[in-house]
Amino acid sequence: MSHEAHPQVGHVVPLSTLFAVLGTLLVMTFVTVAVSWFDFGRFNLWIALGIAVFKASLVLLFFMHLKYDKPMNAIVIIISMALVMLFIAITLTDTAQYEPERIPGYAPSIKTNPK
Amino acid sequence: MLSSFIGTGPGFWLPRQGSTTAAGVDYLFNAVTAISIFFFVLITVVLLYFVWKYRARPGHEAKASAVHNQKLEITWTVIPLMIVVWIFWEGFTGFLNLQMPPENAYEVQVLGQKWKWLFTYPNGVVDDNLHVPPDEPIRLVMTSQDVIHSLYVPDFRIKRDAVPGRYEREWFQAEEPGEYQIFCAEYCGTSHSAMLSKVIVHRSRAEFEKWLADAGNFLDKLPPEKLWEGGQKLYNQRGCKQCHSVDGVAGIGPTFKGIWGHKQALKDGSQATVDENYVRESILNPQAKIVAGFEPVMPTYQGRLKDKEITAIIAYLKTLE
Amino acid sequence: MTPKDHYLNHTSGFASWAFTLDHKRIGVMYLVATLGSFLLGGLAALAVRTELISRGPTIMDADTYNKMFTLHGAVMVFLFIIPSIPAALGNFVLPLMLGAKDVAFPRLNLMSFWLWVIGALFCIGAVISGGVDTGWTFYTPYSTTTNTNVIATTLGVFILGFSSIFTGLNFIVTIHKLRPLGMTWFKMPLFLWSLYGTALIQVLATPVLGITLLLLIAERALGIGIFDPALGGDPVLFQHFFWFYSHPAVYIMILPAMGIISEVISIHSRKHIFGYRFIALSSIAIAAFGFLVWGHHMFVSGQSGMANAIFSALTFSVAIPSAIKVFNWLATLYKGNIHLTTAMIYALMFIITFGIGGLTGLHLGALAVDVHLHDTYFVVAHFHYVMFGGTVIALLAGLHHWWPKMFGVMIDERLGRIAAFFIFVGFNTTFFTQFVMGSHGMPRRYYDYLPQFTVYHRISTIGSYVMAAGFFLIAYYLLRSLFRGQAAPMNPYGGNSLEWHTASPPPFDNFTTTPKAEDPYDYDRLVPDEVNGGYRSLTYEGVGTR
Amino acid sequence: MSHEATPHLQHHFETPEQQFDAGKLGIWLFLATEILLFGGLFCAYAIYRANHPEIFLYAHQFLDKVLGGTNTVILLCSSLTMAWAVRASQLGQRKLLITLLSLTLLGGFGFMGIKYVEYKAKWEHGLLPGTHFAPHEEAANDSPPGEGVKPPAHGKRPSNVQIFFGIYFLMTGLHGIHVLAGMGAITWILVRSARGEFGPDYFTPVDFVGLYWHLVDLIWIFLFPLLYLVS
Repeated sequence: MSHEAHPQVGHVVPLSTLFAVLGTLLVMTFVTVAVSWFDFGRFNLWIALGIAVFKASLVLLFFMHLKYDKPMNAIVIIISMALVMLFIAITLTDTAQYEPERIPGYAPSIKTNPK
Repeated sequence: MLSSFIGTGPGFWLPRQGSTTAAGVDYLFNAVTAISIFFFVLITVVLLYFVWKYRARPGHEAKASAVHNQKLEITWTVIPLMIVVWIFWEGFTGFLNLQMPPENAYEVQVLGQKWKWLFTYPNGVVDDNLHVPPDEPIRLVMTSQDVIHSLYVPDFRIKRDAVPGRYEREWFQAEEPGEYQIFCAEYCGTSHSAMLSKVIVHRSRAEFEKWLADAGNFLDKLPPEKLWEGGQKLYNQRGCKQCHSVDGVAGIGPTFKGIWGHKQALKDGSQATVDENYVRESILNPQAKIVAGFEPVMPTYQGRLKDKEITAIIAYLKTLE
Repeated sequence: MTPKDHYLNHTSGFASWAFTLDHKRIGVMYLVATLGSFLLGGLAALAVRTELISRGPTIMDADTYNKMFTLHGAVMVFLFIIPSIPAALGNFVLPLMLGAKDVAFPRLNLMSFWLWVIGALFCIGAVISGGVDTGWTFYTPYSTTTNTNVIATTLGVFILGFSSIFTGLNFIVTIHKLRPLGMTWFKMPLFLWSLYGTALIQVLATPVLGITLLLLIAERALGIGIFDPALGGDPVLFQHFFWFYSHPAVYIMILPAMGIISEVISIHSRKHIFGYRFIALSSIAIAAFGFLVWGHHMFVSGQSGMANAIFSALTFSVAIPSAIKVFNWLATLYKGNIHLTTAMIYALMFIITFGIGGLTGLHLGALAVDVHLHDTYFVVAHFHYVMFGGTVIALLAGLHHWWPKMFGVMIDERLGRIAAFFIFVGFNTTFFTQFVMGSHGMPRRYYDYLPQFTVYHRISTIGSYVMAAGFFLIAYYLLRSLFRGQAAPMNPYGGNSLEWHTASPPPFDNFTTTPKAEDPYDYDRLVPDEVNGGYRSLTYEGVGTR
Repeated sequence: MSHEATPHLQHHFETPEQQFDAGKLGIWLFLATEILLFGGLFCAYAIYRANHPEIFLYAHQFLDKVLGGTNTVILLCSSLTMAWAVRASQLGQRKLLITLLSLTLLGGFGFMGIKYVEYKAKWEHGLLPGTHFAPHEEAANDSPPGEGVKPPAHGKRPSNVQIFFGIYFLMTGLHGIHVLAGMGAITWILVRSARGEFGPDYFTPVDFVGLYWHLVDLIWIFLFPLLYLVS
């Protein structure tokens, strides 16, 4: 039967694409471990996060078919990630502001803290 | 009556104004109340008028009218927007006033605990009421020993949580000598509603200084046979009372009534006689001997009670036959 | 008139209900369950008010009182208000309004209901085995140190959260994928817009509550101290986590209520809704803004001054879409033909009571004023005007509005109006008093109070009894209508959204003829039905409706 | 299209496309809730990391980069086999589908096995969260490490190191639970594919379980550098 008879078949991702993605992911994993041996100061975290975001995007786009999917599904994921970032950004801004008011090392029930 | 209802005078809304910042807060409260009443009356009158005018009755039918009107929508978007921007700005600037104590403020340390406030003055005096001189900015540096409490003085329009593990600040400047109620405003358990103290605003700086000096050495002034009265005061002020009754009813801890010289059954099955050493150890190292039937929840008073003060408490215990 | 075969009698027996995939039956089960919870929470409220009728111990000790207000708050929030309108009325009405046979995932819908039951059992089990005394907010470190049943309760709430997530997920997909041909987004009834906004919050906010409660359970069970200062944690961080969900949750409660009001006001005044797009988009705006304002619960909690300022500014932004809705409802009444049915009375009552709730929100949003009013009875009164004066009143409006559709019977309008009067008077007596006493500094969650507050507490308690009388009257005539009620016509009030174009009660798969989506607020093609009562639609003239 | 021709079509959907799209949107919404669930933990991480970097700098040294990296590779490979499995089911390659699902499942077992080794090492050295934190001497000082535990390269132990282990166990623990759930789901579709239920006409469950499995991978992609590679 023709393609219309298989309404279920969405986009079939070519094997070459899948393997290319895996290859990139493995390389990036190696890179992220490798850069952790060097010190880039305050950029360490952002480099690590940048690589993680790049890897995550590859998984989302190709393994999870978002590239070929209805845009709504991508919007759902983008909104959820944006909300997480909003939550972290605001909470972090606030806690960083009031951190000086907290008593350093305060934890009376923790017996193992250095004196 | 009406004027007090819409908030132009004291009475219907809000308590008396006891601090320098109270009037500013009240001004905004009253302004927002007036705005609210205006819109509420507007909405209600229009609503009731429409309901009466267009009520279903024989011969009356709905008449077509526009189902949207851009200008109208924009009007009733923009006008409320301008009003709330104004309210925000007033609230924000007023809040900055409430937040920032003047440089020269007199500092009192505040400790919240279940279920009392302790105020520590620069000379080490601890009291469960907040004594302050008049017309002088007072800065409170607050923390808590157990759960979150919140120090609230309605007459001063101030409130701030006392959070364990951290120092919070609030300030005020009292205007009139007198007594002002302190509440705990953050729910903290069984006796939350009994966690009451007073702000006592003295008549002058000199009177306050005298009180402070007297409070610093009140035990020294007592003759030995009256030492138990000092112990009773410490019992009331330093947090013993919250858990240990003197009427024979067990609370969170055992009652003090009639225990002096008697044997207590301990949790580990042994016994202990209530004497000087036992009481001293129980105050300084409360977890050492736990009376059967009670939880090991008492905090240590090591460094918080002077030796003489413990002696006074022991003297008080002896009186509780 | 009443069809012989409808969803209520299509099949029978316990299993036919317990394992039903029919959204209407699930809606009815949710209705029974949430109203049962409302009864439980209401009795707890009466106990609290009775305790406060005089100073000192009245009918219970302080610990019991603390457990009682926790019970009231937790049951009302998690078991009643959050699921009440979306899961009960929404489940019943949403597919009907779409002209669909069911929600997108009927099995998930059933699972959502049973998760609710399991969550409720955990919570009620925790109450029976000694109760919990943290308040519904579970603030640390109180909740990590109290020796009451925190773990069982939070586990219950965690499960209830997933029930809520699945309802929301179902509704979003249903609205996206099951709209009939011709029903574009801007031709949907406004109730669906509000349910859509609600569902967005349910899906996007509730998981954060889930992780918050898991962390709290980890603190208690495993001693992991993220929030407990005694373990090095930060209790203010807990409040961020908690309110990131619980503030948007307020809009889970109020948005669907606003949707009901849009429906009821338009239909019962026989007038096209005014400013459709503004009302629809304001629902989405409220849902979106709702995520940005959680810190206004923390103005005196130790949140930084900068965060306070940001949250205060954002808080006021929510006032605008709410105001837009109120003005549009008023404009809808203009030149209408207003039928003061019980449903309509509640809708009008909503505008007044919700109006007070919204306006007093201005006091609380203003930073300097909130410092004084925070955690006083002013706040208690404010959120009761929103939650009760808003959500519960709207639920009553919706219940009376759709009752004929749900059960095929009319209610006793005369008793309905009497009960509405009791509720209006009782509610305002109870809670307006609390504004005044709060402004004088009466803190909330107090077992005892100073003498100057006695008169307010006494008036408030008396008001609560009047309100309770109103509810018992409602329960009486609603239950009676099920057995003796006059049979309802298909379209008793003349609505034009699709649920009114099927039988009352609807058949098992909702429609016998494929409904046509037209403007849901256009009443021109509806004429009184001389034969059957109610209204009939000229659109379906000659089409085989039953 | 009549329902007889499409046995998997439920009565309230008009067409299989509508049903498939609805399901797909549903599963993506579910994944969004999972992201937000983990989002809370990432938030807790971000706050303690930003305000107390010394805790993270010190404590991460007790995590084994080699084991963590191996687990990353395992999960990435299992993601590939899962994506390939979806392709196989779309193309009706039944035997290949069964093989690939089995490989994916094997990846899950490998991941959990290594996780077990890591947890066991933490347990043995008292590197536990909160009140259970009781580091053994070699972990507390600079003396030679036990197996799987690297010696701290620098620094005295700061206060509240137990918070790092709290966050570590919560994040990896919740992730581990998700791996287990994913393995359960894979087993379920493995059984169904062995029965020959999937083909070009109907592969929805394979697709959806695949999406879930990729999400589990996705979260690990962030967990690995954040917990193991602090510098």
